[in-house]
Amino acid sequence: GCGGADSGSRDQVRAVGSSTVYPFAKAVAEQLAKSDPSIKSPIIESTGTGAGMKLFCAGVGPQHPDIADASRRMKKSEFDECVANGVKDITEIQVGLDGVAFAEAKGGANLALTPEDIYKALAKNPYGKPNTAKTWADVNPALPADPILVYGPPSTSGTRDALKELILAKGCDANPEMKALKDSDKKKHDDVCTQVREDGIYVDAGENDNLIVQKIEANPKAIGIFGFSYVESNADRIKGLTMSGITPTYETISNFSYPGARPLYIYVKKAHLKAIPGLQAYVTQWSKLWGKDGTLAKLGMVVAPDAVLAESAKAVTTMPSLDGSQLK
Amino acid sequence: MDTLTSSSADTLAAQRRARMAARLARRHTGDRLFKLAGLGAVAFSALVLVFLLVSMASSGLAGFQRSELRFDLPLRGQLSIDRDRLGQPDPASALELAGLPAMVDAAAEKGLGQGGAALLADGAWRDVAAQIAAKPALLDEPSLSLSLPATDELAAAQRGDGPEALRPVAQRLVQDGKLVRAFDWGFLARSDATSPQAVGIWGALKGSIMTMLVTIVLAFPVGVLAALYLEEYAPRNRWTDLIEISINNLAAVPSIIFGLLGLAVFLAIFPHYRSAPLIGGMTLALMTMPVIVISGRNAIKAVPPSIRDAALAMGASPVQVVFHHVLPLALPGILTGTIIGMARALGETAPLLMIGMRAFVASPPGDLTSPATVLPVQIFLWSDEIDRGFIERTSAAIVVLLVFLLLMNGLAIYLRNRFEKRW
Amino acid sequence: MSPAILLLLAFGLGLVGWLAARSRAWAFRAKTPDARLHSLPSFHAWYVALWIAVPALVFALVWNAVSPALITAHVLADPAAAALPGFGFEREAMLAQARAVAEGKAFGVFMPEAEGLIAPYRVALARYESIGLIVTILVALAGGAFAFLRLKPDFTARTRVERAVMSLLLIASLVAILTTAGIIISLVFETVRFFGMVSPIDFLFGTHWAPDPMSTGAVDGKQFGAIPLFWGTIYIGAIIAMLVAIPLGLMSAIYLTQYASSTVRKVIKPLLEILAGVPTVVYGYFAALTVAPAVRDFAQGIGISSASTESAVAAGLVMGVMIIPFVSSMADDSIAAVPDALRDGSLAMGATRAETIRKVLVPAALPGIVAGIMLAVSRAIGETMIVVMAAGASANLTANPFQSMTTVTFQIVAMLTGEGSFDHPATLSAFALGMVLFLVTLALNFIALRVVKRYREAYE
Amino acid sequence: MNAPLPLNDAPAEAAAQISTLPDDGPAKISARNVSVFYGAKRAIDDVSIDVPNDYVTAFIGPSGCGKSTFLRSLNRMNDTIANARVEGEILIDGQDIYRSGMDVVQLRARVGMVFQKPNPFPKSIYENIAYGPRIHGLTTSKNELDGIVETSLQRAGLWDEVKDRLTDSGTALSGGQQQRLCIARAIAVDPEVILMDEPCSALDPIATARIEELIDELRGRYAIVIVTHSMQQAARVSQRTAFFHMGKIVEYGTTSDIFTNPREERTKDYITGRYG
Amino acid sequence: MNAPLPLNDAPAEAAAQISTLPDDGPAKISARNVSVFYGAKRAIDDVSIDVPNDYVTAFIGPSGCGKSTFLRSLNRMNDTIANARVEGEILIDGQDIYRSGMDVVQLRARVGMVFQKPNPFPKSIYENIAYGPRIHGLTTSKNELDGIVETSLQRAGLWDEVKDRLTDSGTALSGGQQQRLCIARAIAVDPEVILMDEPCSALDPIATARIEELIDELRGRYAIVIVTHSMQQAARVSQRTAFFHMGKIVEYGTTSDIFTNPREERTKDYITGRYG
Ligand SMILES: Nc1ncnc2c1ncn2[C@@H]1O[C@H](COP(=O)(O)OP(=O)(O)OP(=O)(O)O)[C@@H](O)[C@H]1O
Ligand SMILES: Nc1ncnc2c1ncn2[C@@H]1O[C@H](COP(=O)(O)OP(=O)(O)OP(=O)(O)O)[C@@H](O)[C@H]1O
Ligand SMILES: [Mg+2]
Ligand SMILES: [Mg+2]
Ligand SMILES: O=P([O-])([O-])[O-]
Repeated sequence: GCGGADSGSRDQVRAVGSSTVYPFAKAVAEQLAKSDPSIKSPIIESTGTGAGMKLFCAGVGPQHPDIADASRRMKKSEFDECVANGVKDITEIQVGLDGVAFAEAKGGANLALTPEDIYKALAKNPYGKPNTAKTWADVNPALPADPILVYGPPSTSGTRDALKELILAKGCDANPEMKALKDSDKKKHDDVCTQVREDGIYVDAGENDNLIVQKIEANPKAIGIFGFSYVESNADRIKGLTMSGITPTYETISNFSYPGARPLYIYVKKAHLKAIPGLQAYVTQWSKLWGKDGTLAKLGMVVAPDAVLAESAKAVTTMPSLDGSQLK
Repeated sequence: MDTLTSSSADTLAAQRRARMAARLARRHTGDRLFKLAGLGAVAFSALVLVFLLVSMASSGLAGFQRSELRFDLPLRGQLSIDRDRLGQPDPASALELAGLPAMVDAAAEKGLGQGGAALLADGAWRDVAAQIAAKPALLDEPSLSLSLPATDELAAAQRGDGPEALRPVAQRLVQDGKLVRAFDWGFLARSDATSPQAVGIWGALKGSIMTMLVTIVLAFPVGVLAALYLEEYAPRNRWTDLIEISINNLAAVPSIIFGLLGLAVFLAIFPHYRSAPLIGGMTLALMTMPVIVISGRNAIKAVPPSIRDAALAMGASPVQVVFHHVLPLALPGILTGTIIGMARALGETAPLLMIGMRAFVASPPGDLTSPATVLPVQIFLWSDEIDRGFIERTSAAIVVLLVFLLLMNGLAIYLRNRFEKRW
Repeated sequence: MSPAILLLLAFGLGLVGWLAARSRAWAFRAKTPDARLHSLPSFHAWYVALWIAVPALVFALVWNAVSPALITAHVLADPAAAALPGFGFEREAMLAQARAVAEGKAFGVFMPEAEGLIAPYRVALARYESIGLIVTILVALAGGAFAFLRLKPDFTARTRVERAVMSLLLIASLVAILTTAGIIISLVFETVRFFGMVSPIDFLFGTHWAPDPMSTGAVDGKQFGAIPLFWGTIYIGAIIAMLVAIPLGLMSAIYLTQYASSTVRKVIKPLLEILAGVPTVVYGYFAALTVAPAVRDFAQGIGISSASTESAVAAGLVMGVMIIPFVSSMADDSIAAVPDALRDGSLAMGATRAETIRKVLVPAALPGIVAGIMLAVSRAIGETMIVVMAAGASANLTANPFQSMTTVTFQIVAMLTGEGSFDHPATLSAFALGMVLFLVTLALNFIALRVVKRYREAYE
Repeated sequence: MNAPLPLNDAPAEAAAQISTLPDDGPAKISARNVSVFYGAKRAIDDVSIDVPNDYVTAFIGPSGCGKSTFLRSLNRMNDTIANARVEGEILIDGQDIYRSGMDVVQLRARVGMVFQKPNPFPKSIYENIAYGPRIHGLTTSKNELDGIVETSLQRAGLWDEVKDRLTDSGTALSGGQQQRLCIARAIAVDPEVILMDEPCSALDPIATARIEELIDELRGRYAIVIVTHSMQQAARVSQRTAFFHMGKIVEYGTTSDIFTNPREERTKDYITGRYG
Repeated sequence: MNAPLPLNDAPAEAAAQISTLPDDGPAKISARNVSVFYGAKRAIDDVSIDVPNDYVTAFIGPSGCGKSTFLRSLNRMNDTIANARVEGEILIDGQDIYRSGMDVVQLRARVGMVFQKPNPFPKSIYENIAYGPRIHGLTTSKNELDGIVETSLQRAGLWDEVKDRLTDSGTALSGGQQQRLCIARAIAVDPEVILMDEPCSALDPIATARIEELIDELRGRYAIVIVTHSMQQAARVSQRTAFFHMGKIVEYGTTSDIFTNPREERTKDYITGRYG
């Protein structure tokens, strides 16, 4: 049980948040329970990053989770809410990377794309004009004249956020005018650069990536946008597309040469560290598994660059408090 | 009537009779077609049901199996361990210290060929440890034939997908009879895990049972009492109308809205109990209660008024009439409705997603307040897993859920047939 | 003190009172053999038992709520507590751990600082437990004595006990109103907050749904046009599903009530009910894995290249199958409610059975059938898992059934389990959508019940 | 038959008895050795009777004696009861209505029926009457149909009361009007026989009197069989009476004979109110 | 009253009339200006009658005239109908049963009731009889209860038929036996009055005869009021008869007077079967 339900403590670690981090957090929990039978297996709930932050920031105490998993960085507004609710000391630990990878079925057309192509193909108003592109050739004459059909994550998912920030905005900023716009009119820039077209060419495919895999298998001309781990684990059915000539692999993603990498975080509530049995051990367990040959890499997580790993490893032991002013 | 009109009336009648006869065949055909359409509709529904059940069962049966590797582990004299230690808590650690994992790995290398140890699922030695702990006499056997879970990759390779490199290995092992799909009893005893080879349904099943327990303890008495009140005593006034409208409406309110209620009300009052069967049960109880009230009212209505009249005329008070006569007679009907309501609650997913019952819970819940998940949510979670080994497991979980539902439905049908109005 | 002990205590004392009161009532009878007691001895017994158990339970409940604070205060007064950190979670955790050990619920403490608190806790627990126990017994005795002294041969025990029973029944039925209120309360605050950010006009009449939960800065109300969601909901739940469910359900009902022998009916009806009892998550899985790909292949086979796997048809078809039993059982009831006299009247005119059904029975049962369909629709538009698993997320405003569409329930789940921050209008929109859904089902049910009622009255 | 029959069981010789009156000419309906079973229960036991064309025939008898059952076997309405089974022969105009090729649809158009409780369809008055002609396709034009509706309502004595509100619902009429509507509906398909099962038992005395008059007016045009539990009514409207008891016809004769001069003890007992 | 009343409405003077027979001694039940309403509908209109103790009183009248309604107002069974309302006074042994302090539970123990359709509880025969004594706490021992069960069944003439199967369900008996069981059940709480609402209308002639005998045996021990639609039955079992019509008592008198020498035209018409 929770042990002392009416007040007091809890004897099981509780983590909530991102669905992207969820499989890794599960694996860490499972390993922890195996390696130390005296610790109850942590409870991991995939609520999505936002809902997870909301729960995490609701306060200090056994009724609030100890850890928030996130597929994006905590927002300033979220941090402020945390502070308002007395969650003042939070440790941010980057546990790895996730790549936004473009993939097609094996035997597909081997599209060689650039962020610019993708921006022109998927933006609602590329460079401020309505998007009329129907085939890849419309976007870039070098590409085949196949119809554009992209299955991607819905707007509620972190992967979509990454798509916008890492690919679309990048493609958009290739145009100097847009880059200038960024400084003059941020809002307009965001609209032009990150809005995705809604005329059926970009298909919101729900959260179930298995279904996207099935779909692009069924239609070799279609492209899917996945978290990299999905591409990895379905390597027998789909293959990653090159982006500006770079194939998505562990290496290219972890050194950021493939332009779709995003960091994955866990946020630890420091006030709980001493009070919740197993919390420190769980965080430490992360650090044992996030290495190159670790379990998490096998599950498809992209290992963070060494420098990041070193810093994260340090954070696991020193548990520095997050400075809200760094956040956006 | 004179003769003239009479004879013209006769011809008219004859004409009409002729017209009638001419249409007859067509009308009869229409009749037969209509009946056939009805039969077709019924048959379609039945076929869909059968197809659903059969397809779930057939793929579900595969989910009750897992890929296991078979090889022998030499034992006698190999392990230096104090036998008494095996009877104490955590014998696995003792065996680990004694070097069991390395022994298993070595035996795997020997039995399965080079790289054999890497084919064993993580922690497969624990199965061996459990066997030995359960029966220390095994230590005196010369060797123990093992059947241990393979890694997910090998399991996938055996199915014919997964990493290319492993497929020939899997093929070779299958041919040698060393890699087999074996019935996995553990599936019914373990809880959620990250690897499809290691998952089990017991955690979710226990969560479901606990949740249902809370639901029935709350919903049944309240539902029955409310039904009695509304059917037997409620005065006709605005308040009663309000209650009636609420109940009828609640019976049709989408279940996800109850999830929002649980989120906003129950979790606000009991924040400690997120993901707990207690909260899940309370939420589902609110959902089930109106179903019980409505079926209860129908059952109570079906008790003939003559019985009430008889009791009243004997000088029984209204409360005595109800508790001596009406309730006992209506009870089978009420139970039938309750079971059907409970079956619905058992299959409910959406509201539980809202109150945190979608967590990864690696051990079965200890009590009503510990985090848990339930069968349908487990199905939903597994259906979303990347590893395709979960597809079969999902079907297997569905089979478990369906078996429970069919049992409950069967019980309801039995009750209904057995106690169908006999007065 | 564990609630179980208090419960047992209250019931135990109640039982004693029950027995005592009963024998007293018997004694009244023995003394005056001719005079009838107003109430049976057992009513006297229940009267006293209630007066014992109810106040004792109420006190126990209150005591359970206040005693932890008293105990904690007692422990904090102990010198060992001086070492505790100031206010905060750690301090509470220590107290809780010490308490768990003192109560025997845990074997050891996780935080060493808590060790010293165990002994004071033991003392405090023992003291307050005995206080609670004694007062509970006193309360029970007082209640019992009060009730017992009122017993007389002509005491109206039955009336009083029955009044208590009636209050219990009334309270039970009020739960429904509380639940409805709970639903409204849980939806209304966030909905109001949402409409503070997005105008209801934009929300209810806008045709463009693309909220971005990750966006920052000003809210663009134009992204929150929920019409495509309403359309998707209606198209899947009220059009496609009903195209399947109405003919099949109605014809099934007709066949079962008018043609099938009673044995066939006995077998088929429960079978159909099973169809309604299969969990929606199973249908969702079935739809996503089996039906959706088949539908897509079929559509592509007939040349609709834009066919999506997550098509409205796939979800709608499966939902329709799920709804068949609802339609058929309501239709069944209403056709059965048409007096046999009408059927006989038509048959005696020389109508065939089909003519009788089509021209007399179905028109006469129509209000009931329509009401059943409305209930089925309300169920279909509230259905969640099938659409979550099979309908897709694109808010398309299209009539092409092979396209992906999204529904209100899907968006509720997506927004509440998505990545946006919780006070973002996109997340809050889930509550507004829930409100709309609630109001629509309320309206549908209300109308349906009205129709059914009026129609029942017509035949009764 | 001269000796009074014992109450409990009818001796075999009774089976051979055919209830017929020699003066009545060829029978419109002849039942021969008809037995009707509900499952294993025999509700009608070996009844043979000739129903004349030009008179009103009344079936009387205590409740449950099988009057309705026998009546319903005359237009095969018993077919609609799952466990009902008819044995023996029933001939209308000499043709066995239970023979295999018999088309019940046509039969019922020829043998109309009026029930105990008025059962108009919940449609307009016009549609109630037009229903039969429509399904049988008797008319080819709207005019012709209007004609049928009018004549039928006139014959049923209802035309003047409803001619201005033909589109009102049939269920909005008073009980007596409803029953006349049902008679009009039966007449509309031009039947040869009209069966009536206690047509007045749900009506008030005034409406009853009106229906009794109507029956008298219809006599001669249709062969009419009426079941009634009111002996007074039987005496008033019928010319032939059959007394049923426990599934058998105990006595059959002219109405005046039965009421003034019953041959059987049981008939007499019944008529004088000793039971029932 | 000498002049025949018009059929439609009763004049004001009728209201003042109290139906009573001077020779009957003090009345067991006296109704004074009783009216019963269902919502706005007046089902009983200003009825005053004295029911004697030692005789069987029959209520007759056409269907819907209010016989059952009036009968049910005598033991306040109308209380169970939501919109029923009683005006006027009903005295039993001089005490108004509608006064505020009246305990209906005790009243109904004193005034037993037997219904049209036999309605035994779906419990054993023994339990059916024992129910009343149990809820009223009449006995203190099992023996005493057994005694009550036996006497009640004996008085109802059922003992010999069921003494070997007291544990069988009451619903497994034949209709007539069930009705006698219901009478036995009513007797078991030792009532003063027994009300019977068409107790034989669902029974066959033999069972009817049996019940009629029983009523005759019970006469004198209990005041009995019986509603019946069979005039023959009223003539056979009752000594006093009240003829109801449209919510009023048209005529009240000794049974033989009513049947052989009715004063009112309407009574005569009804008795000779002109309506109803
Ligand atoms: N559908 C049925 N199934 C079984 N038995 C039936 C059915 N209908 C009638 N009976 C039985 O058949 C017998 C004759 O019934 P029938 O209705 O013909 O009597 P009746 O003379 O018309 O009586 P009443 O005057 O009450 O209408 C009765 O014993 C009755 O219970
Ligand atoms: N519960 C009720 N609500 C409204 N009206 C009622 C109710 N019960 C009876 N009535 C009406 O009151 C009048 C008297 O009914 P009651 O049942 O007393 O007649 P009755 O003489 O017993 O007739 P029957 O011989 O058919 O039993 C009738 O017009 C009836 O329609
Ligand atoms: Mg009949
Ligand atoms: Mg009555
Ligand atoms: O749950 P997310 O990984 O999409 O943030």
